[in-house]
Amino acid sequence: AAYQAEFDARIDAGATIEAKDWMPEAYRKTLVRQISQHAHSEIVGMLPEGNWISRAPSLKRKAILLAKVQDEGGHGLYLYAAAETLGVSRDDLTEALLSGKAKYSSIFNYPTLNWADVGVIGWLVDGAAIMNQIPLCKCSYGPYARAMVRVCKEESFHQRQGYDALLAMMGGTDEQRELVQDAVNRWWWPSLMMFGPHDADSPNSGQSMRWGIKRISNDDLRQKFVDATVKQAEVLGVTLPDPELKWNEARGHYDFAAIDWDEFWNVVNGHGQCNVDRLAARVKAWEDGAWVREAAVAHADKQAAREKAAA
Amino acid sequence: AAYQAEFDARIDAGATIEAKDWMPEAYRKTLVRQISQHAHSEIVGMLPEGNWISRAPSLKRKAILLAKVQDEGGHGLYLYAAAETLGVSRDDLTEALLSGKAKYSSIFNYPTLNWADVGVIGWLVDGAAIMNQIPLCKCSYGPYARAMVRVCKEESFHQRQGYDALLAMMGGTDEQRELVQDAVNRWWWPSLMMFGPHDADSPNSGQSMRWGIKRISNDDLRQKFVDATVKQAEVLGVTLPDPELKWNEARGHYDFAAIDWDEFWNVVNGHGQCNVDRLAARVKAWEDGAWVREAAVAHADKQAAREKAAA
Amino acid sequence: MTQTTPAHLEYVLRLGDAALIHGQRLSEWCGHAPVLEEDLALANMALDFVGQARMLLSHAGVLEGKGRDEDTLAFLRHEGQYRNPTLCEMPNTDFAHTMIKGFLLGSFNLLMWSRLCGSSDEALAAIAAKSLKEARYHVEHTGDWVIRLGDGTEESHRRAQAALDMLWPYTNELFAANPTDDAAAAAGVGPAWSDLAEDWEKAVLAVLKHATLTVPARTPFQSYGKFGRHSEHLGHLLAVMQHLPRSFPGATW
Amino acid sequence: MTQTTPAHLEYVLRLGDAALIHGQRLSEWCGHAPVLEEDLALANMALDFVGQARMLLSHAGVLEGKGRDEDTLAFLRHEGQYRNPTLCEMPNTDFAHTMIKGFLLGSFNLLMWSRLCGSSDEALAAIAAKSLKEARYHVEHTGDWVIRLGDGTEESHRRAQAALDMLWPYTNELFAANPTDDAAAAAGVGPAWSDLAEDWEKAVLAVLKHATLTVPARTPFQSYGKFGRHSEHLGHLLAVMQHLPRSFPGATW
Repeated sequence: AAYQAEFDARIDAGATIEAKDWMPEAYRKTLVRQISQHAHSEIVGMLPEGNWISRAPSLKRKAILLAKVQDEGGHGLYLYAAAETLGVSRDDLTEALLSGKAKYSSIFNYPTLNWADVGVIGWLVDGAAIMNQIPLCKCSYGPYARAMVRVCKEESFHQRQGYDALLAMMGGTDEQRELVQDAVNRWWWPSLMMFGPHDADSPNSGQSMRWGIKRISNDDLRQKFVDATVKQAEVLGVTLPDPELKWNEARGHYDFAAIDWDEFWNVVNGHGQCNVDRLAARVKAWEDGAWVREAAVAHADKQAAREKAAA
Repeated sequence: AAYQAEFDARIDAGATIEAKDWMPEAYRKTLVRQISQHAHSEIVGMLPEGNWISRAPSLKRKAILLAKVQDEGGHGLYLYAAAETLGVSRDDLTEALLSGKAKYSSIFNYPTLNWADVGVIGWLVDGAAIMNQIPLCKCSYGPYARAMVRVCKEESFHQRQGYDALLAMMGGTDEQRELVQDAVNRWWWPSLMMFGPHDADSPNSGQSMRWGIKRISNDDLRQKFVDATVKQAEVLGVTLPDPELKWNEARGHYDFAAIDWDEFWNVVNGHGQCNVDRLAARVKAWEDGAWVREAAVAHADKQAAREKAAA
Repeated sequence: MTQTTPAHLEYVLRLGDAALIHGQRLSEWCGHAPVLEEDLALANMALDFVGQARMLLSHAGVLEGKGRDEDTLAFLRHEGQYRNPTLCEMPNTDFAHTMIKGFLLGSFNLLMWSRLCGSSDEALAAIAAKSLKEARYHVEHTGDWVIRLGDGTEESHRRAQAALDMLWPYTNELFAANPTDDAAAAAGVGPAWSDLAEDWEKAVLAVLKHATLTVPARTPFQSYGKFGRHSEHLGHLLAVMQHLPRSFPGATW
Repeated sequence: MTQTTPAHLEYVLRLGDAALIHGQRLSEWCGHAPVLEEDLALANMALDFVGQARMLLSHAGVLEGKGRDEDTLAFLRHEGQYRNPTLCEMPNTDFAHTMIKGFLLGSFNLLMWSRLCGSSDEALAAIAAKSLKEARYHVEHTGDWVIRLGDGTEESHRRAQAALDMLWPYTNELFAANPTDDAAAAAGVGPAWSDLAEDWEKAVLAVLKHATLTVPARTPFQSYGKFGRHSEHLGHLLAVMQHLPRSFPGATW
């Protein structure tokens, strides 16, 4: 109880909690769930864009895409490390992902169907992710907050690169512009869904706010994203697929149409277009790689035994 | 000995030997080796052309190629059946192929590198095969002779189709003509090697001639092939890659350069460009399909048991 | 012949693309099948579908009236312009996937062609009459294998069930209603695909039961290939299939 | 800079295509590696090779003087115009194949770049200086894995040996002499590749021995990729790699 009081005081004072500090079990569990979900999202998130590496249309774009997907893997790596500070192992987290127990961001259950998808993922999906993640840089748990500082920095870089790829395409041929518009049509609504359910339907948000893990509400972040994106779409010259989208002088924000929450929950519950494929790809990589991981362990053991014998 | 005398008399009289007839063990063995090699060649021969089915440049050509590769499988099927009349099982023959014990035609150890290869295989490789095979239609062993009648009929059809595909390409763009010339350059010499070593270096030919299995010598067939092909090449407008190729008035035949027998024996001995790949592809198909074959047997057994129980 | 409406063209294109893409997938087996007899059977079915695609895409080109022939339509469209149901483009994965898919699609085709024999589009009716016979063989051959695999060994049952679980959700799409179907049905071009759902399910469930396979529950999963929004698999298939025509623009073969 | 001869151009193109095709193969792993750290390492190596390909092909375009840039050369040539050694295009098959191949090629590259630092072609010498550092890491990383796999479990040893048996014959080609090499060596552009054989073999055999792998006997097998005659694998790789540039002629990205 004394611990609890001290913890609450530190949270209220805006201080960070570190791995060695005492923390309530529910706080720890919430963080493990959130950080590992985030890490899984980075790993699964390598797949939709990775789908285009071998078909990138120029060497420059291929290099940029490779570097980006590599960064995502890197984010996964240090997010797993942040989760490990809370006393879980990466193997356990991986096992939870592969068995379908752990979730990852639903956005990655949509397919990448043309090259512009890569740019649009950078612009909209990474853009939405940054909106969600910037507040996490000040999250109450130190290792997570520090990981997020690095993640956010790289994500903004990715977002600019994605937008730049789209600018190049919009300045190209009619067919290229069609690709961009097609991709925007498909990714716009799923991007808005990335901010999660309406505040009223988001049961865990209150406690996370209280703990300083979450700092801004879903709907506020979503509105902020829409407001920022409309102008970028205009510069780009694409139409966002929402006839109800318009500036509301009174609110000082853009109004937008109602989100199809049935679709959102369908995808969350495993019935999106790529849920099965994404998990299958991860499982296959893991199973196909089992003998490699075993070999590494076996060799390290042999080496250790040899060194011991020599000593 | 009486059997042997009767057998010799029938061979000398040009009569056919049937499965139920007595035959010398060496004759049977020679036939099994030759027919099964021929069957294996049809099966392995599906691979080089099959490599282009998914990339055929028009639907018509895709259909023609599919039908052709299917015919090759069909040839394999009835050649295995002809071999089975000699008391061997298809499983044993397959096992001999997959273990590398049995040979197949070396020509299929060359890669198909552009679409024109498909046409050139039809024209030159099937052309050479027909030269080799027409005499076999009158071979002394009945089941083999009858199988070859059907094979030869279909092969001539394939040869015409291959030549027709090349004519279409030669009537097209410069780039298409380059593809044809490139393919001819690569397939010409291997096609000549299909007739086997010079008569002087062909140890088994004599006995096979005596038995009425072989009817024309390697060098005679090769010369016949060259004489026929030179004119076809002229019509097509391609250059055969042999500067020494020219009409010899005195011989009444075309002279041609010396064959690179080192290359021939390298490929025969397993060091051709595709020996490893071809066998690996067959082994993979066989191993990947094991569970399917087992399922078919298991289901048939269950059905039989059910019918017996119901009876 | 009926007058060409956009819906009519779209309807024929959908049939043509279904045959094209399914034929392409089947042809990938050639030379790699579990037994020689199946090499022949798979090539035979692939040939049927390539043949159907040729007739249907030629006909679509005529209906469109813009001078596109079967090859222009088959090889020179972008991914989003193909109208095949997503199920057709699913990868072969293993022999069970191919047979289950072939059976699910074949059963649909059988009903489809049988109805299309009476199409107000006479050219389409003629194609249907020819394709109907082929579809009978496809259903018989793949259906036999579905039963053999389902009611075979433990492994074959497991694989067949996995294939069914994977592919079944994509059959939702076959029967999804849309204006193209309504217009085609109203004009007598062909049935709204949704009309075939009941007969299809009856026919398919009987065989799956015989095969001792468990029919997956229907889920909200929805794919959109026949509306031009495909899975990630189609792009890879097209990269291979289109490579030569794309690399030699203007060439004829 | 030295004067451009056909041999000089061919020599640079060979280096550029080797980096391009090897980089393409490595990039196929992205998202599918055995452990996350290897996803990063493989992407990292792929990036190095794509970067080298960009510099080398740009340079080749300048040497050629016909206005072809890195992308025109990378994406718009036909198969027979690529000059990479066949080894680069061999499929990934499994992790052992990728590591053995990466090690065999990497060891070659290390010697190559170290010699090319003194090239009479200054641009090439500058590329070599940068690439040399990358090659050191590639050899170290793949060499470590060759040892781990060879001297790991029974299965990993078997797979590593199978990969070595499969790939070793393709190393003959690396050292096959031809006039391009002689001319490049005479002009001081770079070493005749055959000159590197001895050092390469010494370096490679040491690691293979440490990995407890059996070095296959040399056979008369000969491949010809660097002369423009490839294996059947390259065409499939190009179908994928070229699809977009071929499908949107004239577009820039």
